[in-house]
Amino acid sequence: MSEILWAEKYRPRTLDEMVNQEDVVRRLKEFVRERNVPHLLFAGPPGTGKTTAALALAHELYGEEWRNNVLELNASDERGIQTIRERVKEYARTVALGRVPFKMIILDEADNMTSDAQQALRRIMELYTATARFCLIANYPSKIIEPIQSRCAFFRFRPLSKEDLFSRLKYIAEREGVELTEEGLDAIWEVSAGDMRRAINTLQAAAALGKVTAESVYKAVGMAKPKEVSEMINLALKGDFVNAREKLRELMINYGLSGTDIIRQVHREIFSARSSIKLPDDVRVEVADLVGEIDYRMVEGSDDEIQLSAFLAKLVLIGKRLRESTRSAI
Amino acid sequence: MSEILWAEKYRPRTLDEMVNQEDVVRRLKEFVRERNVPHLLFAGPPGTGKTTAALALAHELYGEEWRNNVLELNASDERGIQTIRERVKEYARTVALGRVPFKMIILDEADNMTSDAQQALRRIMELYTATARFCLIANYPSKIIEPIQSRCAFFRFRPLSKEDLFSRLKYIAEREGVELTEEGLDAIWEVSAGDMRRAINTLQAAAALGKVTAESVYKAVGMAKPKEVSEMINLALKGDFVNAREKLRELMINYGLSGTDIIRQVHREIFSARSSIKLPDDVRVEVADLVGEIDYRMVEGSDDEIQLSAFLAKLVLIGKRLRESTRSAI
Amino acid sequence: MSEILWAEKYRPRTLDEMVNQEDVVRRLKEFVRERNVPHLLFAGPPGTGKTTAALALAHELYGEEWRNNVLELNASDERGIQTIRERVKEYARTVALGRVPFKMIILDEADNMTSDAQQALRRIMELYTATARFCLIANYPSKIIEPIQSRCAFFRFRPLSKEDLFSRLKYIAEREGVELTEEGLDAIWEVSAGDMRRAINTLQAAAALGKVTAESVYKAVGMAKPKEVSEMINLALKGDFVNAREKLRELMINYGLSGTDIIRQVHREIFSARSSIKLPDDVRVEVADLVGEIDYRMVEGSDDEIQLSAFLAKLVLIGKRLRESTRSAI
Amino acid sequence: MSEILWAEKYRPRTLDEMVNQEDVVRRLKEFVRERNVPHLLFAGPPGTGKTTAALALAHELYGEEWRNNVLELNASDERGIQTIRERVKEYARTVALGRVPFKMIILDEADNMTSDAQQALRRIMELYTATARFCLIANYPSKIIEPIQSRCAFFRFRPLSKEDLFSRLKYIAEREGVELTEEGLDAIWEVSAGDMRRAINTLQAAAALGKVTAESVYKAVGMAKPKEVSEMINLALKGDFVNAREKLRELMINYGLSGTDIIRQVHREIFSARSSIKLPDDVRVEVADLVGEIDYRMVEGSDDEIQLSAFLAKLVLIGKRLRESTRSAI
Amino acid sequence: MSVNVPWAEKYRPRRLVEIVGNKKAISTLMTWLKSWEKGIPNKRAVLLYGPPGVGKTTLVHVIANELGYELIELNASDIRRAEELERVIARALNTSSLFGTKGRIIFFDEIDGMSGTEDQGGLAKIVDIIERTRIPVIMAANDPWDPKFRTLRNLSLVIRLNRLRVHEVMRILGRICMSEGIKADPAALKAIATMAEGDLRSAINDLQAVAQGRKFLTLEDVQGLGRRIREYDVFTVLKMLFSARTAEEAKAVLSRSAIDYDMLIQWIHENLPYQYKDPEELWKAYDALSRADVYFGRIRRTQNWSLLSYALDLATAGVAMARKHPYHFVKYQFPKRLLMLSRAKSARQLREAICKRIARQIHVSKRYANAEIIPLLKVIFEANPMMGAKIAKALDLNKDMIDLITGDERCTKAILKNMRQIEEEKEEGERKPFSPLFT
Repeated sequence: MSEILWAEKYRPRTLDEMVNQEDVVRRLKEFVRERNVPHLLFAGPPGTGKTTAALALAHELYGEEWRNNVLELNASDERGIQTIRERVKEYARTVALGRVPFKMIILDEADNMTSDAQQALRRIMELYTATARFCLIANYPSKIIEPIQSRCAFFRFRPLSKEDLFSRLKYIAEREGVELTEEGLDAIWEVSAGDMRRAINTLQAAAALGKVTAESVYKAVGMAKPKEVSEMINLALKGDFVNAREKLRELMINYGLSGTDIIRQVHREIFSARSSIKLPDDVRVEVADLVGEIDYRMVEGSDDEIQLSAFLAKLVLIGKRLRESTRSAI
Repeated sequence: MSEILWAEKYRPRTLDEMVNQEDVVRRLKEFVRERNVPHLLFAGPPGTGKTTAALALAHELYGEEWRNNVLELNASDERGIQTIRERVKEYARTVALGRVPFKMIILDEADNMTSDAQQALRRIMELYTATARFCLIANYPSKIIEPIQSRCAFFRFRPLSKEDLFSRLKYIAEREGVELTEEGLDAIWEVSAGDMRRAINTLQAAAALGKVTAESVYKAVGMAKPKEVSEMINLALKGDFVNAREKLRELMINYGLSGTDIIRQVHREIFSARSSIKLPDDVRVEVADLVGEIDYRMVEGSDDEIQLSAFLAKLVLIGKRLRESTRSAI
Repeated sequence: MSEILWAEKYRPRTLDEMVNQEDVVRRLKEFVRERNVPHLLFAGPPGTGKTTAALALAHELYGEEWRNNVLELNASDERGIQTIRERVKEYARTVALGRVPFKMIILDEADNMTSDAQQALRRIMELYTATARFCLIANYPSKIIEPIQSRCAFFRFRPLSKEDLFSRLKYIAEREGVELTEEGLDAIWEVSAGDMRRAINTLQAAAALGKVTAESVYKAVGMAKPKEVSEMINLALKGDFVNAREKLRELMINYGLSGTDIIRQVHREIFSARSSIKLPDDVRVEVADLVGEIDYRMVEGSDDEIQLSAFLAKLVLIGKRLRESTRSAI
Repeated sequence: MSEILWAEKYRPRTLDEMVNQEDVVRRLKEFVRERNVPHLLFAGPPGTGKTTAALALAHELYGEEWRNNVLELNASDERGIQTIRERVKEYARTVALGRVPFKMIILDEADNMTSDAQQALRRIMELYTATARFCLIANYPSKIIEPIQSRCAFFRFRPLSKEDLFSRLKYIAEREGVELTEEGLDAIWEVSAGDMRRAINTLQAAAALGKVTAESVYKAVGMAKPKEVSEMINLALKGDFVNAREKLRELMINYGLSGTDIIRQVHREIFSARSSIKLPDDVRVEVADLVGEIDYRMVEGSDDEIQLSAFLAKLVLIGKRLRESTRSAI
Repeated sequence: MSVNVPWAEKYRPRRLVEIVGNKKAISTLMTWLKSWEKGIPNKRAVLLYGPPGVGKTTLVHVIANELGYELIELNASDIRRAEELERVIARALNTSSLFGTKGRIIFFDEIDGMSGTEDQGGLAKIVDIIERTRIPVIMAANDPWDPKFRTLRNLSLVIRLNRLRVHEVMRILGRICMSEGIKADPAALKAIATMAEGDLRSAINDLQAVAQGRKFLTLEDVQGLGRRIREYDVFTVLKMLFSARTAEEAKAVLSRSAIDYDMLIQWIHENLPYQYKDPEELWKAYDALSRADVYFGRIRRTQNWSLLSYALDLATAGVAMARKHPYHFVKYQFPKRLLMLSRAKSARQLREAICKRIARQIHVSKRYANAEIIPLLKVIFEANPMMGAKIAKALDLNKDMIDLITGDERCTKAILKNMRQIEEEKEEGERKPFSPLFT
């Protein structure tokens, strides 16, 4: 038997199955009944059911034909607006099959698009309005430009309550025959920050280790983190720049992580309570500030590895100063 | 509650209905009487009645025929100069119907047009001056290029007074049967910053949640409650970085606020008279400086969470220094 | 008051009428006498008479036939190289009428053309040199590519002297029956920066409000009164951040000024000789640095109010340090 | 003053007329006498007579028939690999007319050709030696691929000596009836960097403004006098912000320079060997970075004067830091 | 022969005995050619390489001539697209020889001059021709070490022609002078030969330039000759950069290197930590490089190339001026990252493929799949091979993909074993496979 990830396996298939977001569900059902949908904007934190709702809506609208009538795009993969235009054009050219006269384009992570790209998107929305409806999904609605917002029916997805999340996790655990303790639940809540997908993923990873306890949850999360991040930071602080940079390259090349991915993990590492990096508070703040500066330079600059190397060079310097001040304190 | 937007429903239809902007109204009525209008430039903050005045003027000029004689183009329309040229040409080609010998083109948010587009617009204004009058609407007249400015009669719209706004909101609330508390009013004033349209929209959104209170107002506009923002700031200043950061994530997740949303609310909070944040003035000043830097970095595209964490980290340092200086002062 | 623009109405029609730019006029008259003109490049600040001179030259060369022999293209025309080539070709093809064997093509704001377009232009200049002469007008000659520069006779237009400007304004005011005060003149000089056209436009706009005083001038151009700006700065330097910020909001709302407008006026104020702001030079330096940073941030799209608050905050810090150093010096 | 370009008018027509590059000329004459020429590569800085020599050689070789036997391709011609393989090959293949058995193909600015195109050229040079000779002209011979260098007799054109240049300029000035001062000559030398063509163009442009002085030379090329620029910088570094700024405005107004012009001249001045600016080299780099930042800000649309003031302000601060560190070192 | 022919052409060797130097290479080539008489040899092609002007093309022509072969030659002046090559070769092989020679040789000259755009598919076609050919194929190139020639090199007998020695060049120059009736001072000839750095052709060109039409050639006559520009290699450039004492010196290195700016930045980046051991220096240099990179980013976004000079100031002078201690020599390294990138190319594609599958199946971005899901899969695969196997099946992962995720051979084996087990159970039980709705 093959098995996809639980987060997918237990994704609600119909609007009725969605247990929370009642307001949203009620309005969407109205659209289904009328077989007419405006452009949609789904906004809310990660893992609150936005994509699920979009897929369920599509399913209910098109029934078995849904695969032929829905195009799924992710803005953080298709950054060039040109690609989006072409795929949409190609897609909208053929007539919608079945009882609904338009096709549906789900654009995930739409708030990752630059405002220029969004302007272009808006034009595409106008151009194909007769044959296609857009469903834009975003974490931060304020990052969607005003003209698009005003073309869309707006749906706000509320954060999940602890209860909703727990009951879902318990339900899954039961079905999968996993033993799940209360502290395990609490730990998952802590690391998932109300993100249902992340919570279920964490549950599955912890379950792979055996019984789901606080311990196994943290262990799973720890194992999932590339250890190279903290190693890299520690090497730099110790003064070993060359090997720290080696680690950096492993992260970028072997793990395929972008500079932004890495700087985020560095940031997480520095502020994590469980981190192996021991720093006095004022130094930690200094590093946080540095991380901010480097992140900014990466956005402005063109070569992430050079920017991150500069970060490491500064860490080497900070490490040296730190050792000196410790010594002089003695 | 009716479906349509109250801001639309209660928009004054005639110049006489406009309660404020007496100067403007008086001059516009003069035009109506003479059935002659120069090109117009309406400038002033958002929600002070610029569009309302333009429409009311059109209505009074053309009477029942107004729809056939007015072309409205706003920022969400395609306003590449090619389009403007074509639509205006097309539109100006047919003779104006009725007693007024010219048609009217209302161009909303004209200050958002690129200066190239404005240059072209200026030409069009000259070309079609016999058959068409332009009414340009702008928040910042200085962003309208000089040659256009000098071709237009200039009208400045003043910000609304608190009294004007409150009396209008109360009037609407009464008509719509909405319960409206005093703190609710204050909160609306706070978030609408004298913008009538925004104030009425907020009222409507908050009313949809029930009684209009400070709580429901902030919820409706997707802003964090000021109290929560100041809590976050206070935690950081007290040195509790971990919980301040927790609070930050809560704000981002619960309210779906982007980093820019939050930093702007932080800014508001720091300078709000009724804020619970107690800071010596010099520290307040330091924070204001910091807020400026962080806002800029996020606008440039830097990662929200990284930048805001860096911000909180700095606050921790400021707080620490503050306590030390107090102690040493003793 | 008449409808048409005074700047147009009082534009000199002949070279003799041009009161300044004697050097230029003398050389141009030489051309007229010889009925031969090389390609011309007119360079100088805005409003110093470049276009006026080009038109006057054309007029004197061709007399009544000038309209048939002059093609005027300016920045608002389509000037892609294709157009230039076609229109110029078309235009140059027909024989010049009258006593002069070539036609004239006036290219306003030539420094705004891309260097590609300029390269093509250079070819055209060579190709049609027998039948057409170009007169290129530019604010910044350095933005004209070298091969074109070296093909043109170069004319530099000097900024107008205060006296020239004043005498012209007084002349116009008299003819138009406008009351014009001395401070009014000074204010126009201040805002027009030696640009004649702008000065006359300002005069006309201020006259529309009645007597031309400093007050009406600043109002007409949508600038804050310098006094108010310096008041804001002084408040901040004195440490009264709250009132400085109040003043700032007043300026933004009352005058409808954008953040950029204000910071640019601040800059002017800080360096104005007649400013009431008393600052030691080293502080002035610091403020200049700051103004640059803030202006840039706003240009990049950061929030105006946040950035200006940050600016005032820094001023407070500077003021404080200033007072402390004065005290410690004692 | 004559209409045509002096650089063209006074271009030597024969090898004998070339006053400098004696070595080169002597050897070229030998080729003419023997009517045998190897492939040639003329290398050297701009304006040292490379093209002149090529044309003169062709002229002497072919006499009246030269137009039928010479193909000149310069940077503005299409010279992609395709042209080389088709057009050039075709031309090289056909038999020459007249007393010389081969044709000549002059490739101006050959260092701008793609290396693909150069590759395609190499074998053509050998295959058709019977009917064609190539003369390649390059500013940067290193950009000519080695296999081609190997196929050519290499001629290096030396930069003109000051004496050669001056005597030529004086000769032209005399013939054209232009008054030319010693400082005028020095200034031309300075801006033309040993480039004869540029020097003559500059002479002509400056002469158009009247007597040729340092002043008129810099004006003609749209540059400030280097001395004035370094004066401004030095004033700022000394802490005299007010006068530095005064100087800045003077430069902008007197020379009609844009902010970008000035900042780029500053950049040149900072690294110029003959500059009077005394700075440690690492500070020089720091200033270059600053200049770049300011340049970028202006490119992004920030106000020129504000940014240049900010630049001077930063210089003042740097100067101050420098003086303090010197003092503390003592 | 006409007097109007350039000497380099006029004195091009016509017979083998006239060729100077490279004796061993010549005999290797001759042996290989002769071996064709006994049937098709192991290597069907020869790749002749060496710097310009050592006589590669000449050698091939002379040998063909002496051994009685007809040459079918294609060089950089010909279009060398795949279909073009095929056509020319086919035609040449089908028409009977006009000269009645015993055979033909295909000669691809200047193969490093193949254009990426204009000669698309050309290289692959040459490889194809070599694999099929029944007649000798000879190729010539200056620099055959480009990775794109790897297959060609493997298929060919690679023969190197060396630069000629100074005395060899002198001998030929002397012969030419004699036949032109010029009395030449040996010192003058030596000067020319030395300057040529082993490039015989350029020496002959120079000789013609100074000596044509003269009776005598002295050392003095040679003084005016310009030395050809041979650029500094990147190692010299780095040494000059890092040892620069002034900003100007550091900036000047750019004018002497042909290396692309992006590439130079990579070299500097790679070698900074070896050059700068002191953390203070290292940070200062990296700060400059990072600022330079910011300008490169701005250039990319705005296409405003006038910002380039600031980027270069920082990357050269900025980096050099970070030095406080005296310069010490360092053995500079090739940018390791580029090696890593090219080595990891297939892994990257594999990862991309995995991410695509995950993204499609569970409706997330590829980026999210890479950063969030793959690490999770690793945990599951390591801890619970059975659960891992099921997921691997659902995602249709192959062995390489699983290996990339686990990074551990043992773990991969365990997963594969479990996958086979599932397969068998399925066959036995005929159980309806799980079919997710949204895939």
